[in-house]
Amino acid sequence: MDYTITTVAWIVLLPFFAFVINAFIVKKVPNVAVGISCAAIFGSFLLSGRIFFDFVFGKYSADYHVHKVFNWFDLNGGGQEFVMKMGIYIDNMTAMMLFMVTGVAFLIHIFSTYYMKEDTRYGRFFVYMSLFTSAMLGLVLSDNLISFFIFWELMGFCSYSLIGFYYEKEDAGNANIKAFMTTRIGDVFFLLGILAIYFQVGSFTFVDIYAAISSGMFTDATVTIFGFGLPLALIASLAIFMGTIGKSAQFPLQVWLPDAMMGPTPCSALIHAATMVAAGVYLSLRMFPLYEIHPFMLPFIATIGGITALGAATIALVQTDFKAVLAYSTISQLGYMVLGVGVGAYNAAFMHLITHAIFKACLFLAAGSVIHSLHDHHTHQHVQEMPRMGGLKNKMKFTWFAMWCCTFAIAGVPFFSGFVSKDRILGDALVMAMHNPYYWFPATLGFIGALLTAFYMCRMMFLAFHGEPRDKDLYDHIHEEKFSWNRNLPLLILALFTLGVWFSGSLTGQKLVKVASDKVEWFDTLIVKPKTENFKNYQKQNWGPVDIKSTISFPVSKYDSNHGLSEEEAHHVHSVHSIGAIASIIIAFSGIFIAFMMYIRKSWNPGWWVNTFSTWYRALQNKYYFDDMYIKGIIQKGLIPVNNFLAWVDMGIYDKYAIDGWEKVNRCAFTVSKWFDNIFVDTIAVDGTGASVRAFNVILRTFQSGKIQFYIIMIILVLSSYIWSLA
Amino acid sequence: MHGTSTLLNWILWTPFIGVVGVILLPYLFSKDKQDNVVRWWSLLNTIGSMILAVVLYMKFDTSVPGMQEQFAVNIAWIKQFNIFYSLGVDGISLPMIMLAALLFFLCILSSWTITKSVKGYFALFLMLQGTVYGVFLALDFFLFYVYWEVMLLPMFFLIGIWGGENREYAAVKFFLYTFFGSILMLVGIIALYYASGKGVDSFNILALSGGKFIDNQVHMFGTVWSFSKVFFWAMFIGFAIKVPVFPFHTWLPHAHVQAPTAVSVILAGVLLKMGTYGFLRIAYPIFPQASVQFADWIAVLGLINVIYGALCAMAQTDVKKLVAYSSVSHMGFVMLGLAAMTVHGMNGAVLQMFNHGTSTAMMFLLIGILYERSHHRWIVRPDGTKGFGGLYTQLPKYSIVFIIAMFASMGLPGLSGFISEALIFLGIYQKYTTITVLALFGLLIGAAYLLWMFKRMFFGEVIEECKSYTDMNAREIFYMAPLCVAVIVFGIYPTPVLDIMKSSVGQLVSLLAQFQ
Amino acid sequence: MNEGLISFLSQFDGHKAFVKMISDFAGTDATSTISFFIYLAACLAVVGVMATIGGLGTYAERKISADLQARQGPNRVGPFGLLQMLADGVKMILKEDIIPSAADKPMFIMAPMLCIVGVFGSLAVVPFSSGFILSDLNVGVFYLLGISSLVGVGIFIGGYSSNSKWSMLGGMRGASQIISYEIPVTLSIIAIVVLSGGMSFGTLIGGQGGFPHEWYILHNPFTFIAFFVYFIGALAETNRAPFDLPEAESELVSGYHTEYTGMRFAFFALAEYIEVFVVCGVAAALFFGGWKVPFDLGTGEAFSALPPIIAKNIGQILQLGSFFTKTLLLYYVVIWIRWTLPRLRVDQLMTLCWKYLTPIALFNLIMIAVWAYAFDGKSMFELFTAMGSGSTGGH
Amino acid sequence: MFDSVLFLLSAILIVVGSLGVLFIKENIMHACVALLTALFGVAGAYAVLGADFLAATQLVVYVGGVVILMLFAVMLTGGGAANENKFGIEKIPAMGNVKTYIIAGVNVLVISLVVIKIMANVMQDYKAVALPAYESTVEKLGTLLVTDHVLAFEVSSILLLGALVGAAVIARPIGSTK
Amino acid sequence: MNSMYPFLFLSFFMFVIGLGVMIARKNIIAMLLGIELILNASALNFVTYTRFVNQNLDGHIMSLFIIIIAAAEAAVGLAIVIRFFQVRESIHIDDAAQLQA
Repeated sequence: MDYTITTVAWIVLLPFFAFVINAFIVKKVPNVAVGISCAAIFGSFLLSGRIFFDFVFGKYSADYHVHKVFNWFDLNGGGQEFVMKMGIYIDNMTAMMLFMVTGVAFLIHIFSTYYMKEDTRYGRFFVYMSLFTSAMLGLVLSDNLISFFIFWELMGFCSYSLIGFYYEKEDAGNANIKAFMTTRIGDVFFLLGILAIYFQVGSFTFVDIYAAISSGMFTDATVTIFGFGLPLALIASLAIFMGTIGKSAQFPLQVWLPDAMMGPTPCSALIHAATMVAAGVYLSLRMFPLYEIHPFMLPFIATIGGITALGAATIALVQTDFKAVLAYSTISQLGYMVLGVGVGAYNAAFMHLITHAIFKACLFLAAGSVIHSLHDHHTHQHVQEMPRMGGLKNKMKFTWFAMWCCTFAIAGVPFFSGFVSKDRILGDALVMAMHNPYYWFPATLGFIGALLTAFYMCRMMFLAFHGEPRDKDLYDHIHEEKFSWNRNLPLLILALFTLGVWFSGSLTGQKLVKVASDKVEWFDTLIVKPKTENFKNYQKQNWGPVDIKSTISFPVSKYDSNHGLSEEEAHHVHSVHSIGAIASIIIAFSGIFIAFMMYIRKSWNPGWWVNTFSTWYRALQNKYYFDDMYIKGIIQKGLIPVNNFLAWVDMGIYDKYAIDGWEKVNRCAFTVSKWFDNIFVDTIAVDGTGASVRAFNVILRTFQSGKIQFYIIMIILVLSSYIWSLA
Repeated sequence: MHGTSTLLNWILWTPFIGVVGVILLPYLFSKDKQDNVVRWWSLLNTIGSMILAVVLYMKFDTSVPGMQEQFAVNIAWIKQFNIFYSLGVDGISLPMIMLAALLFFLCILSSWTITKSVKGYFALFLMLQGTVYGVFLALDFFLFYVYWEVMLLPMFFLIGIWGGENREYAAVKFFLYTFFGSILMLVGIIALYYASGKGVDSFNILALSGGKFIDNQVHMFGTVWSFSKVFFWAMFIGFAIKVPVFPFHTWLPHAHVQAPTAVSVILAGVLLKMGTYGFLRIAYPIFPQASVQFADWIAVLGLINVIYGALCAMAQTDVKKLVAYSSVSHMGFVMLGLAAMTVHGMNGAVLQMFNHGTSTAMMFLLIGILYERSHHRWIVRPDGTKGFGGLYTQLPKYSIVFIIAMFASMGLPGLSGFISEALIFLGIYQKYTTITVLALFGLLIGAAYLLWMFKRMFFGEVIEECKSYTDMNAREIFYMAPLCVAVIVFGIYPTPVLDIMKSSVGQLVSLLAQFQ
Repeated sequence: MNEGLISFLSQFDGHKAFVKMISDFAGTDATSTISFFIYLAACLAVVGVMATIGGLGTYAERKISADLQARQGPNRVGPFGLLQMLADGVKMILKEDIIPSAADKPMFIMAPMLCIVGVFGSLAVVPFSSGFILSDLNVGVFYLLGISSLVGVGIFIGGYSSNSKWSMLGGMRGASQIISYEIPVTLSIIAIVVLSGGMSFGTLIGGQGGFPHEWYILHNPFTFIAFFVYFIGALAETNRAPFDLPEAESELVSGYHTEYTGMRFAFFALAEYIEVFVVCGVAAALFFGGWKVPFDLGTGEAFSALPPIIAKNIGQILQLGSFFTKTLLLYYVVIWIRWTLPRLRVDQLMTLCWKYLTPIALFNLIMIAVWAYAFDGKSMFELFTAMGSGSTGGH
Repeated sequence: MFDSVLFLLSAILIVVGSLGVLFIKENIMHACVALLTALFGVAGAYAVLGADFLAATQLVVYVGGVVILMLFAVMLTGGGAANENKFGIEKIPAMGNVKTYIIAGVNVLVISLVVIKIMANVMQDYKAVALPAYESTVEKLGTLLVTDHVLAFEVSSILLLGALVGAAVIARPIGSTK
Repeated sequence: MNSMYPFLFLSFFMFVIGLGVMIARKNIIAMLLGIELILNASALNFVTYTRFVNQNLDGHIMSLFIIIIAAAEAAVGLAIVIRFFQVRESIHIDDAAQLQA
């Protein structure tokens, strides 16, 4: 397949056109709109599938990529030049992301036709979903930071709209403004980072940035802010990482994601679990060569990731809301991905992104399936509280099955995808810790978090699906789950892909991927850190809107299974990885075991823990007081009083006295001049003229007889005599 | 330049023909029809204006950097003082003319519900349009000044007669404020007239520009001052009041709040741009060296505008006042772009002028639509109760348009505001990194106050008072639609606008670069 | 100044030889004298033919109306009743010429003459073919408008001078109607004049071509509208149904010619029918390419194998055929409309003119001017083809 | 030869028509027709002078417009059975009497004297020149109207608009101004 | 026609006749007829001078404007006459001596 912009762009444009068309027809024919949305996503899915199979099972090596550009607009003229280029950049990572996003999005669309069916704004939901999918795919395909930022923000808008989907609720308004503003804090820094990079590199394109990095442009560059000369590499990477912090809900901007669960559950599945929040990690992976430059950066990222992973997991321990548990687990898992970036586990982080997207989407859909069934007949609302559930296993078999698959995956049970990816992150963290003792801190946080993850996920499953039903009335009203294609099929398909074999390669990998050696996993083969030295040749090229793939030929790389380490070091790494794997397995099973003991056997009383650590319990319930700090502290006590004070100064002081004060000055001058006017000008000069005119008009009045012919005769006679005298 | 092209004359005088028509035509009809005759006539007139603007756009040669020769008009007006009636159009003024043509057309539509002294309103409104065109087309400094001043007259009456309850105060304030600036500008004009030797070109903006007055000096208050510095500041204050730049901004909230909807739209959409247009057309080309020297000041003032406007906007409880302060904030971005004096920054500034014209016009039109239903504009009333609530449920179409306007205003990518703001940031980052960092927070606060307003007005249960409101009718949708389309299309594909301006702006940037 | 019959004839050798012969015979330059006689002959021919056409118009009217109403119509006198008009003519001539005693006698006599003068005067510029046009004045259309307004005066005076209520009302109606509808008609014509850049029929037709897509009616959307405005206005100007208020038999007996009889009445009738022919001819010339024949057959160059005099005249005959076909088709439409539409009320008539046709025509005029300015006078079709060939035809 | 014949015809029309306007006393309708005759003659004179466009304009404006307007005005003001109006003044016809004709004659004589005195000088100086051939004036007139005389052209369009509006407003029947 | 005097004479004739009509007649409409004659006379004069003196068509332009003004004058004048007739039921010129109805 010859990739040109016009062929690839259809992946983005199909959902976008679906959005445009649906925006106009959704009111009249919502069902048609839904059909169009699903069909568009499916079309994108097929196209992405083509790319995926080309790249992953095909002919290309690990560092093969396609890069096409076109001019968006230019400012050439009057002796000045500036061209804004847009383009697509497809490498293996892009191809996998495309396939994952379109696949998950398609399944979620299918599920939504079940979940949103009875909603009054059934069609409109799909309008937003189409726009979101389009934006996400655009982001994945972006070849430069500006278009990345554009789609990034567009996703933010969709997220805003979908969180506020139930706009009758006041809380929805609070939640979506919180989500949008919190992510926007990150975005603003992201933009700053883009600017900083642009003025060093002279381009927004990833390949140019890589080329600039390889030529050492960032090593000694500084930037002056507030008079401090700071290293550019640090500022730029910090600023761009702030974008990740905002979008991927990392500490300290994690507060928005739990509130974002106000939106419909499928939207939580797609946006706030599978794709959009993962885009932050995707950005980090894209900018990874930049992060590597300054030695401060990667430990910082690892620390943030570790803190997030553990902190969110602890909060998830005490949540009673079904979706809130999942929300915190999302934050926690995103923390793992960031931790993976921070410890340099490039492909592990990406693999966790993919696996997490699949099992978390499945978990959310399953949660949706549960919540949709639990209809309270007294309040006419869906029930999300776990204390009112219990024993649902008997009523909904398929959901129960799919959800357990995902729980095993997230908990890190062997042979499930989560084990494969999370284990690799933790293993790499251990490896790093061996070299740099600082990394023990994030690595430890990660391991503790893994334990807690296994525990709280199983706690959720036990509370909801096992044991006795705690709300009998509610339980009795649940209909028995029957297999339906749009409710259960997406769940089961996603559950199928929570199996580890798809990713570990132990079963299928070697046979599918031709370039892979027979020793390693296919994922490892295809996803490697961008080697910046490959991009040196790009620096001076003048790109037109043509295929630039042909200018450079990539040799089919022989995969280096040892990550460029010597044989001895590689052996060491492998042994550390084995330790990590064993530790993970132990941790996962102990978490499951604790949960089993507490909630099935009821041998250990959770109440004891609550009573013993009541301060901590309250802190966890209040989410470590972050919301209070931000909203009550910074905004209500800081920002709003400042605003009110400034507005008061502006209108009440500055405008009232400094500007309007001139009126008083003028008034004094006016009094004097008025007196002068009255006496001299008015009485003598003006009135006198009038009186003299009145005297004259008595004479002239007699000539006006009113007879027109008299006038004519007069005119003729006067004119005649005048002309006579002239001639 | 010797030209007798008729197109610019037509553009300039069509609104005045409209004024004559508004005054005379109603006499042909019976009393009950007169109002509608006036409305339709004004509408036709503005449509004609728009057609002419489109013709101008079609005939416009985007590759030429300076004034377009094929449209030149240059006729002696007052020969004794070498004052010419000379018009011209280049890439900076054409977007403004097209914006004005569009906005006046839409505003006529939105003024359909005016019932108080219809004839006077529309006559003044068309007159305002003519003067706005005059300012954007004039190439003679004196002519420019004449239109600049005459523009105050219709504005004064439009605010003072058709405004809100405190209208006289606002009108007088607007008038005196702007007049103060104009007087300083007049002093500058006269000084330039003498400094350039009272010759044929002494009022010709094009001939004056290019940095001719570096060595001139002026004696004032017993000291010798640099001519270009002194009169750069004179011009600066004249234009800054119009923009409005802090600390000359306090007329804006009053004028906006008191003015009728359409006038607010024109005020925010077109008149504010006249200030920045003045910088681009007059202050920068005539005093390039002073401009470069004082660029830091402009940047700082722009930053203050951005942050201060945004913070003040956040405290407002009157939605129109909020949007008025947001205008202050957004015009600060334009000032930042101007201060950058790079190709990105200047292009971004001109584009922001255009985009702010469309997005703020949308906001004001929307507020006007709401005001027609509610007759108040409180987000939160002084007694603490909600002024609006649950409008999203009550007015779905309105809300969608409002969302588009709001996000365009806060610079969401894909809508028009983003490109201009991004270009402005690209422009200023290198020269004023710290200011960029701070101005980025303006972007943040900008999102905050708009979203907060939206949340308070649109989310939640419908409050009792709002239950009687009806959604947008066909006329309102009709006049919002072009702006929605413009906002979206220029957000995705800004080339049509950028193509017009980039040569002219690039030329100006090159001129300034000689003095850096 | 006058491109027309003489200039066409003078390109043939025979004409030159004839002039030379007469000049030699008379001893002076006889060119102008011969031109005078040629004009005289041509005028007589045109008047004769047109009178016949007017007569045939009555016949056609009756035949077509009969056809539309599913009956036979005149069929006794001559084959298909073709000689009916002769019989009518003889009847008219032989009738007693009555002048009412209370009538204003001189004006009563003058009125039909004014009508007939106005109509026949306008025939001077009607372009039957590129050669056969009595005088291709460079103010052709304008002259036509001016001279044909004599008809309005004639109708008015006829109505006034009869000293009868019905006549008076008919005359006033007729005059006001003609004056009013002259405005949209003139504006529509001026629109075409703007497009072609001249007022002589030679220029107007020269700007068009033989094929429909080269006609002015399909030049752009506004000329399309302009044609309908012109045609409606022309119907009203010629007092044809549905605008035949001046002679509305149900209200006004017979309108302005109630008191007329015999040949004076025949003059009015003749004037009306010939005027219909003239306005249809003008419509054909302005909007439908006039005498233009497809493939430029009308120039005679396609027949260059033949001697030039024969070739040219074959071309002229083709052009005459083209012109008459278009004109008579429009004539048919006029009669068709008469038997299809009901008559308007006076206020409806005026409303139609002043509130609809005039603004539309004005708008058209402006838009055509804008079009001509913006697209350099290119037609839609040319623009499309230009677009197709890659170079945009816009600005 | 054609010119002379046409001039002669025009002159006869003008003279007869003008005298008719002056001396037809009984019926103003006839006076109007006489005016029509005179105006037609003027159109002929224009044609002789080579002013083709003006001749056509003369026909369009006067024959098609002004004269019919006059006739209308006569009809609209000539009705009514009573011969005296409510002020007791003779209503129709009010065409003048011997006294007025005498005054008019005196005035005409005065004017004639003045004109003759002026023209005497001019006639002495005037020498006949070779006249150019007839050529179309339409294009030149059009060009002149939108270049040199564009202001007058625009002003006259405003004048016509004003006349249109004014005539419509003034002639509106009493009581319909609501 | 090689001489301008016949035209000038015609024009002068029309002018004085028009003047006579203006003075002699008491009917307002008849006076308007006189005005038309005067205007036509002057227009004819202009055209004559253009033909015989300088051939630059300015006279034609002038005549054109005279025709325009005559049309406007006729419209407004007759409208005034009709209005006057509505008010005073008379078109006698001496009835129009007051500035009020």
